[in-house]
Amino acid sequence: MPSFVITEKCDGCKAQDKTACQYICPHDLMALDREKMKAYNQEPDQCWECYNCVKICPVQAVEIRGYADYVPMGASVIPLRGTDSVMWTIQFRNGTIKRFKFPIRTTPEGSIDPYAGQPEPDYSRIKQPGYYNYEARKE
Amino acid sequence: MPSFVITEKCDGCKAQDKTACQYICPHDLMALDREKMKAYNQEPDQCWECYNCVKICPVQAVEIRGYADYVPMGASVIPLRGTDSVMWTIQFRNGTIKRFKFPIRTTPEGSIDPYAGQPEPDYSRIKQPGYYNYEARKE
Amino acid sequence: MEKETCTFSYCERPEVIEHETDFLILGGGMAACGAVYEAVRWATPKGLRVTMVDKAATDRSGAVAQGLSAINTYMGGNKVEDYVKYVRTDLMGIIREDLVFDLGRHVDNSVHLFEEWGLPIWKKGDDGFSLDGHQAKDAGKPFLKNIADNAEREKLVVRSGKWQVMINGESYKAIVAEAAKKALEYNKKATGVDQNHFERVFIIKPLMDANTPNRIAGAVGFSVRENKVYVFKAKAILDSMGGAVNVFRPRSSGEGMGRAWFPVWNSGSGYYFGLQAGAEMTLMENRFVPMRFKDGYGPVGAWFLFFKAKALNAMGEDPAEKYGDAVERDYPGYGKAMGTCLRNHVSMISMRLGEGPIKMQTHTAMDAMGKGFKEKLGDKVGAKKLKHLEAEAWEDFLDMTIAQAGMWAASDIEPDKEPSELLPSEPYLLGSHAGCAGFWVSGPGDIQGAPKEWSWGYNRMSTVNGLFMAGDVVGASGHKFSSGSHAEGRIAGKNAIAFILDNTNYKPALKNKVDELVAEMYLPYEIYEKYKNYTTSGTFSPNDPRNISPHYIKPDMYQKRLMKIMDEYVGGIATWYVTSKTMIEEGLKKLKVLEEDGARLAAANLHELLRCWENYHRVWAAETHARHILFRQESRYPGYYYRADFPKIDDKDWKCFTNSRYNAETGQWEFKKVPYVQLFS
Amino acid sequence: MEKETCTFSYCERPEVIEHETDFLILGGGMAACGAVYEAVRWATPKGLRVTMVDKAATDRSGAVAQGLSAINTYMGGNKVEDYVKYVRTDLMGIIREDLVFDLGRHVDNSVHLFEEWGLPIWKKGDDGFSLDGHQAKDAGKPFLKNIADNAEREKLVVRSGKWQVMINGESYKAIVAEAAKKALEYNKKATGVDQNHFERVFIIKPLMDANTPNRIAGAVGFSVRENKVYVFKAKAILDSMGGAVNVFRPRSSGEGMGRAWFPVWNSGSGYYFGLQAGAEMTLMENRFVPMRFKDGYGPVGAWFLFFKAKALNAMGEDPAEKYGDAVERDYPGYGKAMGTCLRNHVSMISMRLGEGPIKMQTHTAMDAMGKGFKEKLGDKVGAKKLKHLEAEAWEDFLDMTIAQAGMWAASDIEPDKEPSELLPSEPYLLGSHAGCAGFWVSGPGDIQGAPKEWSWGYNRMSTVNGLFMAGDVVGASGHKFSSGSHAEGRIAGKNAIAFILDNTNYKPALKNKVDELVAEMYLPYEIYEKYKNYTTSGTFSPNDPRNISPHYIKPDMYQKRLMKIMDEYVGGIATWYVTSKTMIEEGLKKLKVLEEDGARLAAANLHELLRCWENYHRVWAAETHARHILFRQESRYPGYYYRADFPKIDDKDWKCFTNSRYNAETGQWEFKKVPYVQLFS
Ligand SMILES: Cc1cc2c(cc1C)N(S(=O)(=O)O)[C@@H]1C(=O)NC(=O)N=C1N2C[C@H](O)[C@H](O)[C@H](O)COP(=O)(O)OP(=O)(O)OC[C@H]1O[C@@H](n2cnc3c(N)ncnc32)[C@H](O)[C@@H]1O
Ligand SMILES: Cc1cc2c(cc1C)N(S(=O)(=O)O)[C@@H]1C(=O)NC(=O)N=C1N2C[C@H](O)[C@H](O)[C@H](O)COP(=O)(O)OP(=O)(O)OC[C@H]1O[C@@H](n2cnc3c(N)ncnc32)[C@H](O)[C@@H]1O
Ligand SMILES: Nc1ncnc2c1ncn2[C@@H]1O[C@H](COP(=O)(O)O)[C@@H](O)[C@H]1O
Ligand SMILES: Nc1ncnc2c1ncn2[C@@H]1O[C@H](COP(=O)(O)O)[C@@H](O)[C@H]1O
Ligand SMILES: Nc1ncnc2c1ncn2[C@@H]1O[C@H](COP(=O)(O)O)[C@@H](O)[C@H]1O
Ligand code: SF4
Ligand code: SF4
Ligand code: SF4
Ligand code: SF4
Ligand code: NA
Repeated sequence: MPSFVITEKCDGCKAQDKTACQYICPHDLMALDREKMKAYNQEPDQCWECYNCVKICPVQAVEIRGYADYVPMGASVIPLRGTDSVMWTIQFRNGTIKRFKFPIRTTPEGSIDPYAGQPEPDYSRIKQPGYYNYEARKE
Repeated sequence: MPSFVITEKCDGCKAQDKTACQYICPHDLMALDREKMKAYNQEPDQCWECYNCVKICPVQAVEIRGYADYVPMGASVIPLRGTDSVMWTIQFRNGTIKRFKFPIRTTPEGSIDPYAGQPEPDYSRIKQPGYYNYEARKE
Repeated sequence: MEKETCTFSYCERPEVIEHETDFLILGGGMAACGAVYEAVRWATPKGLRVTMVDKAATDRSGAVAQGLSAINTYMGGNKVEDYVKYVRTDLMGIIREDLVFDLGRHVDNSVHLFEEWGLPIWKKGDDGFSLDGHQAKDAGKPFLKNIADNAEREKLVVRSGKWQVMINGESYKAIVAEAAKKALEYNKKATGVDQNHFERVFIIKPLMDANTPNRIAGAVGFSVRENKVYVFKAKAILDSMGGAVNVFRPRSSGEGMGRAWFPVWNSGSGYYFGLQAGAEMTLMENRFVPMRFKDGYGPVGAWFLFFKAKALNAMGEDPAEKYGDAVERDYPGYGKAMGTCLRNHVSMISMRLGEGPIKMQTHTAMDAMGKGFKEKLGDKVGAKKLKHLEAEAWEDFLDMTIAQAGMWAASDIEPDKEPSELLPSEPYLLGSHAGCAGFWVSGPGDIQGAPKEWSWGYNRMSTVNGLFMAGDVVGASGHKFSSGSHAEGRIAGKNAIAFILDNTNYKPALKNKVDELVAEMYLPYEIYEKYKNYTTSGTFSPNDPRNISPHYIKPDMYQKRLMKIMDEYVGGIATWYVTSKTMIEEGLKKLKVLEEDGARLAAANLHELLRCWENYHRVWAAETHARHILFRQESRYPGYYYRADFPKIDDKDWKCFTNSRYNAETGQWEFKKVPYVQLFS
Repeated sequence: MEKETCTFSYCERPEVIEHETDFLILGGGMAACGAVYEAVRWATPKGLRVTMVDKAATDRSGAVAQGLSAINTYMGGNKVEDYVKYVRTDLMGIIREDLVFDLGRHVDNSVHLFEEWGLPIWKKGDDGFSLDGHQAKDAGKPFLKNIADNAEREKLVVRSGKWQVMINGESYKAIVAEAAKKALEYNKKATGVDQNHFERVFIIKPLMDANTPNRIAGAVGFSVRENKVYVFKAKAILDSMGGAVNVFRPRSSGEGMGRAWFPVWNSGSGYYFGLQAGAEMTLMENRFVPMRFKDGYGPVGAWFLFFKAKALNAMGEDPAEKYGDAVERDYPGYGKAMGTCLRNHVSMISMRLGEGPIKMQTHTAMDAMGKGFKEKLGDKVGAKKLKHLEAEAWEDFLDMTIAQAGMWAASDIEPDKEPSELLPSEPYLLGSHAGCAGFWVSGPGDIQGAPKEWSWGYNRMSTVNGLFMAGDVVGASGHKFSSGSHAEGRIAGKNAIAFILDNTNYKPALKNKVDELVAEMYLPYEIYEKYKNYTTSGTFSPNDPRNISPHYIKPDMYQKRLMKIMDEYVGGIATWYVTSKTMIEEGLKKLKVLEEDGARLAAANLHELLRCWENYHRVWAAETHARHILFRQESRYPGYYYRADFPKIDDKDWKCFTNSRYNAETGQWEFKKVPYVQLFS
């Protein structure tokens, strides 16, 4: 289901240097129409429906519509991604609604200190198995 | 190979009521951009490459480019349709050129007089085999 | 999803034009032009009005729009009875022999008319070599109609196979259309109507009579050029709106989806129309899967028959020879004279075993012919004839499948130097070529041995009163081709006039409310206008396929969805034409949902409105096809499709017609077996 | 066609930025992030600069962009040796056991780091039921790294299969990227460079050293955001640019072409890069054809392993049971423990026999689990656990293949109530999942029994000096998955630093002229600007696919042309994965012409320039794959592909590695067999 942008909601990320959706799309699909200051998916048939543009949009302007060439119409899957969990609202074609909430991370965003509490590298072992902080398993 | 229109050549059929290419396309693909007064193929992936728009264009503005998703590039097949014959110029990808001329009709265009010299219908035979001018073969 | 209705709150309301006529001819193809030609001659002296409605420009509409290289049905010196047997063999034993015989005894007259009108037909020169239409004229060769004797005609024409004659057919359709248009003009003048030829009007559905059950009374459509809706009323109607293409996924998935062997604009309107009127159908499980030059879809007939080329696998073997015995073993009684579907079958056996690609040996065939020429005529004249032969090879495609010539040029293939790959195409639904899916129609009634139930008064009338059929939409009577479709149109046209003359007091009264029809027709326009600004469109034009909305579906995607379902579940190329009960049932579920989503089709302009309705027609043709395959519990047409759960041909239980009817009132399908009767043995 | 060159007469000349570094990491996926993490720690104290270049935003780039539901490679309480045997069986007996063992003994540490960084890993609760990452934290379950013993860890994790652990992986990539970015930041500060993380720079090709043969010296790429070209120079380079998707035609031909199981943006750059550098490849005939939930491409692992669901045909039979004996008969020795390809194989046998569709019995599996819960815990608690189970079922897709959840919702399928259709997908080229196509790399050198020639000094270095490999591009070592790719990136990163430290005097000097590279890169842009007004574009935007010119080809059509060739000639879904010598040879001819036409690719903007180069990379990955299948004269991977002309597995002649090398100087391919050696028995 390619992403689409709801005209009323999108504010073009308030004319900032780069828009959030454009920044995140792994396939470089989201573009900004600078005249209207509205985003759009410039190549929907290359959209993987990874939902990254959907999750990142600060105003929930991006949604996904099932690939028209095989997905029946009328359903929607909408995430709301918070700092530690994501909430999903799933609407079926027949109207049934399901909601789920799942953890996404157990530490605050930006808090990783990658080498904290880890050992120094031992250069004498640089050509041996193992990492700077780990001895390879032996069995 | 969908049709395309050469910008410089197309004169929009001189702003006549309907353009020739639009008139003839069996799939209603040729459209006119009224601002620029230039024709274009509005749905190339539904083009059958029947060449009717190519043959009819009074200024040879329409050509065909092989379907990009399987035809190698660089060749062309260009007709020039006269009143009684058509002349084809075929250029291969490798540059080879072939020309052929074939009859298209043995009577002048518009000259058909459909019932001339044919008999009157015999209504007593309207439910019998045969046409108004022809008895069905018997063997 | 919520049901949308068209209240013209967003889109413009079209002008509604009511047009009353006596005989309404739907379509402008070979059959329609034949019908016009014949009907007008019977109608005009009686003051009856004849009207033709074509979705395109009749000069270049339908399957012959691009021209043709051969007339595939011409009796000439052959016996009509042999034609019946040939058609029967090719269509695996089940045809309506009354219809086929009737066709055969009429068809030559249409061919003679074509020639008279200006169609160049090849003739045999005094040296036995072929002359094209101009050369033949210059050489003083007579018109076929001016020769009294069939045997003499046979000597004059250039045959490729037994039934085909070679032509210079670039303008075939333009010529046939000119005659029809002149005829319409004659009828118009005589009856004093304003207009009796409507081009660019797309017929969407039948209108039934308000008072008489099972009686057709009209048709409704819209203009593709202006905001106008047309409501036609008539005493008799001919449905000759052709077969169905792009119902199954083609092999290309890009620009080239427009290329198919049969024309992509034949969208199953003919089937949809009769079906919605409640007409009985027959053998809708049948389909045509032609072996074609790969990608360009160039026909193979001239190469097999005229150039006597062979199609060999990568090992240099002829699959027909190598696997012919396998056919007789697997399908006892059907392996001796293999029909078109079985020729596909053997090729596919070979391909599956990794012996592909299969290539048409154009080069060796031409080489052999060239050698023959030189032996017979000496080097110099022989070389000249060979040059002519090369031109003929190119003409075969330039006259009807130019894309294939383009494919050769782009691939640097000169057919006299290199072979070309073949592949069976995606399936098409049609009843005039080597296929026979269509309506169950009344036969002529005078053919000995034909069951009484096969004829109910008016030749080529369907089971709906007043509704006639001709060409691709007639079932159980294939191998008519262009000439036969024209000839059949004439038979139907004549009988429609007979029907009208028998029912002079009838005055069509419509069951449907015009307002509702108009709203239904324009719904995709309303939906588009309502929702077009809901989502962004960037720098795209409004009819750009990249304009995505959760509220609607554009016709191109709708078509692709249909083609994918059919391809995967109903035996398209995805499965090498294999399907089964369980697969079809799964497919039918998806078709139902697709049909529901049809109510959300959106059109940004009249072209898209056309494409919406075309696809809605396709869906119904597709469903009929699927239901028929489900009903017939055998594999009657190996090479066209396989019921993997019933892989055999089962003559005991299934050598019969399979007839169906859709009851629009109840939404139910009715199926039955109808006995096959052999009339010629 | 005339050769076009880019002289910047029509398009703007980009700014050229030269960037020198010590260790250049190409890609920003799992392997690249692993490499950064490990290499930076070794490099920084030595003042070495580490640079990462990613075509996308590293937070969400590569195959894990959408998240994942499981970590598929975690040893825990299992033996590494058993892991080797498992991988060997799954990949039909031929793997580099030194590489696989090496991977296994390292991988757990990456998983432990992920958890520490914030990835929620499911744990077993005290009642034996699973806790999600938050619940586990709340319940005070310890981090895996804080448990000393593998056996104890094994008790704590929630296994689906023997090797997989369940996670809440929506932010998996964002977490791993954050650690890598922080590491880069640390290196940047320490070395004082301006920038060492380049996002939205697409690497197009390797740059070789001017003085030392077979020595990598740099890489070149362009910005997808600004008119800038980047020339990178480095002492060692890691190629970790992932696998190749959209090389074969997917099952959709409309909007849905963007959906594939593996991400469509992984375009074979990793293969192209090493190939053009002259690195030796191995087992490039291998591919991955995953069985997936139809159309949505949802993975099956959790359903088979965690939910213990069965995939049954329309008759309710398990193809693996029904046709297991057939496998042993046709492929003696391989039928007992069927690998992934053979599980496809049995399903396809069933489908071909008309027993489709095959459906994952999600409903019965969940029903059975629910019953178990209630029996064990009573009705009330059992029902609560069942609710949790339903959420887990949805999460499996919402964490990694949201489109599949959408497919369920749109089809009104609740997995606890209805089964869902499965289908094998189009082929992908990759070396980290159940596939092993990639480069021939140096092993660790310390694994007993490994031939000397398998190790040339630096672990994971390719046969090109200074060029390292990790993740999907490493051959003969599948089943690494996300964790293993990260772990392998770390091994490669560490060894690359060792290589640099051993060659401190080396100063990269480029063989190529920068001006020529820039012109080559921007050619599609120049071509578009030169010809864009030659044909009309109506109301379309410049990058509308409907803008047709005889002078150029747009990248989307170029991609479709590639996918069609591969599909039809090299055993894609069109032929049910069947190919043969003659078909491949035909396909190779077409690939050559396609490659020539690459010189006519046109880009209307930087996005299209990206797409042009992506596709050019795909073509080369495709050609390598085709040539390898041609070389290996047997059907080693039934269910992945079949050589119809060599339908058997031939252990006598072909239980070996097939290695190739493309010689960019001569344009020649060199192929050889390399003996397989079993290290663990
Ligand atoms: C496409 C094609 C066709 C053939 C061939 C090659 C190729 C490339 N070959 S070879 O392969 O063997 O080479 C043949 C050949 O050489 N010789 C031959 O005699 N016949 C061949 N055919 C077959 C004949 O063409 C075919 O049998 C007849 O044309 C069938 O006649 P008919 O049944 O009338 O169908 P049509 O397609 O001509 O006309 C349909 C008309 O309906 C119109 N229409 C459709 N829907 C409508 C709607 N909703 N509203 C209004 N109008 C609406 C169309 O515009 C058209 O006018
Ligand atoms: C897509 C996908 C993948 C998986 C799964 C489901 C789905 C839906 N499953 S399940 O099916 O089993 O469910 C797995 C699972 O649950 N658990 C697991 O551990 N692994 C699974 N994978 C597999 C792993 O993801 C995979 O093994 C690793 O990601 C491979 O790592 P690596 O080899 O690093 O590749 P990458 O795709 O992550 O990164 C590639 C990077 O290269 C960049 N890039 C590419 N070309 C470039 C160029 N020219 N210039 C610059 N940069 C350029 C990319 O941007 C990216 O950063
Ligand atoms: N191999 C063949 N043997 C006999 N008739 C054929 C063969 N191929 C095509 N034809 C006939 O030639 C005509 C044109 O066929 P085609 O070009 O395949 O549409 C039709 O009448 C076909 O039935
Ligand atoms: N989507 C549509 N459906 C029906 N009619 C339309 C549509 N779009 C435009 N029209 C009408 O068709 C005529 C030609 O419009 P256009 O095709 O836009 O030039 C005008 O009368 C329009 O009002
Ligand atoms: N039927 C199965 N039997 C054993 N392992 C499987 C099966 N299906 C998937 N897996 C494994 O589960 C993990 C995820 O698989 P998948 O979801 O198919 O990508 C991989 O390690 C697969 O090898
Ligand atoms: S992220 Fe949202 S608001 Fe920002 S440009 Fe994209 S759609 Fe518009
Ligand atoms: S869903 Fe993913 S691939 Fe599609 S536009 Fe959004 S970020 Fe890009
Ligand atoms: S027929 Fe020719 S000149 Fe007329 S509008 Fe079409 S392309 Fe232009
Ligand atoms: S080639 Fe034929 S189908 Fe294509 S645009 Fe021209 S007339 Fe229409
Ligand atoms: Na999960």
